[in-house]
Amino acid sequence: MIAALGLAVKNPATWVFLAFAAVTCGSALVVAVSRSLVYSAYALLLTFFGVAGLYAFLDADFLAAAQLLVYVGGILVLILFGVMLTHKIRDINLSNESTNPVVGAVISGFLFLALAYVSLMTDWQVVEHPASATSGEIGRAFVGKYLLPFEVSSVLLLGALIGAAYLARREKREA
Amino acid sequence: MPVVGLEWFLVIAAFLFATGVFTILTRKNAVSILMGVELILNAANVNLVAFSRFVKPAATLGPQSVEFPLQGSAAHAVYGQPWIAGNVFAAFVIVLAAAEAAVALGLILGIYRTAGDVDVDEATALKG
Amino acid sequence: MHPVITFAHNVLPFTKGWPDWVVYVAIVFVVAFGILNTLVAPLTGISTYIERRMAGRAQYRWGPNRVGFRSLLDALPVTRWIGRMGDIGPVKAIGRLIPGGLLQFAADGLKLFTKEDIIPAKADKFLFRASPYVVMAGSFAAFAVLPVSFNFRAVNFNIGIFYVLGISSLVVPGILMAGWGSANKWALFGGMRSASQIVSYEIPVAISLMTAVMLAGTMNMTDIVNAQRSGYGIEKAGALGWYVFRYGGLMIVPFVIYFIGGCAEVNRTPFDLPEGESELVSGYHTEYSGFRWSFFFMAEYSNMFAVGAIATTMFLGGPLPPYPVQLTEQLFGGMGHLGMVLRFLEGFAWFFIKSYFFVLVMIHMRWTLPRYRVDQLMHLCWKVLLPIALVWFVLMCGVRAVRMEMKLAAQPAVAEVTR
Amino acid sequence: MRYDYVGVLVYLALAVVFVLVGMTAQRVVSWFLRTNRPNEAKLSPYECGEEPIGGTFIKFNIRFYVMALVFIVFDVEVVLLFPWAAVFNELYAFYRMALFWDMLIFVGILAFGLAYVWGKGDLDWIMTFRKHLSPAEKVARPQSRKEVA
Repeated sequence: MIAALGLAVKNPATWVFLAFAAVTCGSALVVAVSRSLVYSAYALLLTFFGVAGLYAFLDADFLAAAQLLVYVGGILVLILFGVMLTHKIRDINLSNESTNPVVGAVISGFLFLALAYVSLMTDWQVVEHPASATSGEIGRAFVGKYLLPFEVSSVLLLGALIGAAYLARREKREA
Repeated sequence: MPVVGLEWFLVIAAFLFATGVFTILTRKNAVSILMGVELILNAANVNLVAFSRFVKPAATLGPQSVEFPLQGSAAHAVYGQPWIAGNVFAAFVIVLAAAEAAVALGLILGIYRTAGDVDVDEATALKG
Repeated sequence: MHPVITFAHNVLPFTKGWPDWVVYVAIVFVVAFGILNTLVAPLTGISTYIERRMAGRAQYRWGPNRVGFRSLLDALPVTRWIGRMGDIGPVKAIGRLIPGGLLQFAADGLKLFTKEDIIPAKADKFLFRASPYVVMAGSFAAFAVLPVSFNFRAVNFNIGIFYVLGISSLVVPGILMAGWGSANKWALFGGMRSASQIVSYEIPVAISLMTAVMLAGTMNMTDIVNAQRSGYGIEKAGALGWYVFRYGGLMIVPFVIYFIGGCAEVNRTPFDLPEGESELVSGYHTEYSGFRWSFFFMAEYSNMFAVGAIATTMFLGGPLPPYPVQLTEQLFGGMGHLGMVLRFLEGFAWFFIKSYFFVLVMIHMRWTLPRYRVDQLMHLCWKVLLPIALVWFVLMCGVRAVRMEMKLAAQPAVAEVTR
Repeated sequence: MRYDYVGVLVYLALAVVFVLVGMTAQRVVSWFLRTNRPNEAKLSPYECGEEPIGGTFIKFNIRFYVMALVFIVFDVEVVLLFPWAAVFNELYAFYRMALFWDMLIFVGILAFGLAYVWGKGDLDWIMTFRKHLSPAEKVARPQSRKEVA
C-alpha cells in the first residue's frame, strides 16, 4: 500500500489527476453553496469539464468528448438560458438563497461518508484489460447487445422533444 | 496500468453525489435543483465508467466463454468487449440527462409563467 | 513506445535520457506553439489585412495602404532616390509589387496592446476576465487533431472529429460568459443570439460530418485523409479520391451543408446577427477593449481557419494533392531526410492552400451577401439544412450499403468467413 | 492513447497561458506606456453615448429557449449516431441491411419529432398564434411573415 502510494506520488499523472479531482470537487462545492445563481451555473461548467477529465483518466475517450458535447455544449447552455429567462433580474448577481443548510449538510455529509466508507472498505475484484479505443466498441454495443436500448432511447428523446415543446408553447394562449 | 485506483474515482463520485443531494435539499430555486440533479447524474456516470474500466465484467454478457473476444471475430462483432457495458450505460445516462434537462426546464418555464417565480416552495398548485 | 517519442529519439538523440512523458510534452508543446504562432496569431493579422483589402475592392475604397514594407522602403535614401526618378514605368511597377499596408496588422496589434483596458463598473469582473480564456481554449484546442501534413499531427486522437465537435462547444458558455459579465444590454443580447445560433447550426454540421465518418469508417482524422487516397477503384486517384468527388458527386451536398453551417458557427456575414452593427454594436464583445478584445478577434479568425481546415480534411483530402500522391511518395521516398522534409512541406502547403481558400471564400461572402434576418436564419437551419442533412445521411448510408453488397457479392468467400 | 489526452491538455494549457501572458504583458506595459484614466462615462455600459435606460437584463424572447430545447435532443441523437457511423463499414459484412434499418428506425423516430415541432410552429421565429386568437384580434395581427418583415 505504502509502496504503491510512493510510486503514485512519483508519477506526474497522479498530480494531474489530483488537479482534475480538485477542480471537479471544488467546483461542485461552489455549485452547491454559491450565493449567485450564475456562478453556480459556471461552476457547473468546470464540474462537467473536470468529469470529462476523469473520463480521460478512465480511458473513456468517446464519453469524455460526449460529456463536453452534451453537457457543456447542450445542457449547460440550456441551464444558462433558463437562468436568464426565468428571472426578474435586477442585478448581475442573481441571488440563490438556500434553506436549512445545516440539515442538508448533515444528510449529504452522512451520505458521503457512507458511500466513501463502502468504496474504500470493499475488496473490489479489480481486473486489468488493455486500454483501447472505446468508440468502436460502443458502436458495436449499440448495434448488437444494446440495440433495443439504442432504439428506445430515440423514443425517449422523441417524448422529451414533444413534451418540452408542448410545455414551452402552452401559456401563450392566455397571453 | 491505470494511474490511480478504482477507490479514488468512487470517492470523487460520492463527493459529487453528496454535493448534488445538498443542492437539491437546500435550494429553493428550481434551476438550482436541476443543477443538483445533473451533479448526481454525473456522479453515477463516473461510477459506471470507473467500474467499466476496473471491475471484471459479469459472465452473463454474451456466452460464458467469451470474456475478452478477439478483435474481428464474430463474437466480438455481436457482443463487443464485455467491459464496455459501463461506458454504454453512461452514454444512455447522458441521453437521459439531456431528455430530463429539456423537460425539466420546460416545466420550470411553465411554473415561471403561472407563478411568476421559480421558487419551488411557492409552486404548490398542480393546475396553473 | 509512442511514435512521437521514437521520432524524437531518432532526430534529437539527446532526448534519450529524458522521461518519455517529458519528451512527448516537449514535442507536442513545440508543435502547438508552432501552430499558435503560424496558424493563429499571424494568420489573424494577415487575414485582417486581406479582408480589409478585399472589402476595399468590394466597396470601391482603399483598404490599409500606408503602413508596410513600401513605407519602410520609402524611408531609405536609396529608395527615396528611386522614387524621385519619378514615374518611370518599371520603377512604378516594382513599387506596385510591394504592397503597402501589409504591416497594418502589426501596427494595430501594437495599438491594441497599449490601449486602455476598460472593465465597466457594473460588470461582473470575474466572468468578464474569464471569458477570453474559455473562448480561446475552446477554439485553439480544436487545432490539436488537424492533420496538417501527411501523417503529421500533434495528437493522433482516435475520436478526432468528434473531439473537435466536443471541445469547440466550450466556446458557447464562454460567449455567454462575456455577454452576461459585460452587464450591457447589447452584449447580453448578442451573446444569447450567438449561443443560440452556434448550437442550432451545430446539428446540420455534425450530421454532414457524420456522413464522411460513415464513409471512412473511422473518426480519426488521419485515417479519414488516408481513406481519400484512392477512389472509384483507382489506386492513384488523386483529386478523384476526395470525398466531394466520390459517389458520383453525391457528397457535394453534405459538403455544402457543412460549409454553410460552418460559416454560421463562426458568426460571420451573412450570419452575423450576433454582432450586427446596425442593431447591436458588436455583439457579445461590445464592452471589451484593447488587448482583451483582440483574443475574441483571434478566436474568430482561428475558428474560420479551423472551419476551412475541417472541410478540407473531411471532404477535400486534407494534405493530399490533386495529383496522385503516390507519385511524390516515390519521388521523395528515396531522398532520405531531405525527402521527409520536402514531403512534410508538400502536405502542409496543400493543406494550407485548401484551408485558406475557404477563409478567402468566407471573407468574400462577408462583403458580397446581405445579412439574414433572425427568422430566416432559424428557418434555414431547422427547415432546410437539417432535413437535407438527415435525408442525405440516410441516402449515403444506403448507397454505401449497396456498394458493400456488390463488393460482397463479388467475393462471397470473404462474407462466409466473417459470418 | 493516454498520450493523446496529454497532447490535448498541452493545447488547452497553451491557449490559457497565451491569454495569461498577453494580459500580463499588457499590464506590465501599462505601467509606463498605457493611459489608465477611468471615468464615469467610460465605465458605464456602452450604448452609443445614450444614457442607459432601465436595467441591463431585459426579458428574452422565448424562442431562444425553444431552439435550445430542440437542439439538445438532436445533439444527443448525433452523439448516439457517431459510434454507429464509425462501425458501419466494419460490421456491414456481418449484419448486412439490418444495420441500415437500425439506423433508419432511430433517425425516423426523431424525424417524426422534427416533423411534429415543425408542424406545430415551434420552429417559426415569429409566432402569430392566430389559432388562439379571436377573429377580431386576428385582423389586427399581421397575417404572414412577409408583412412582419
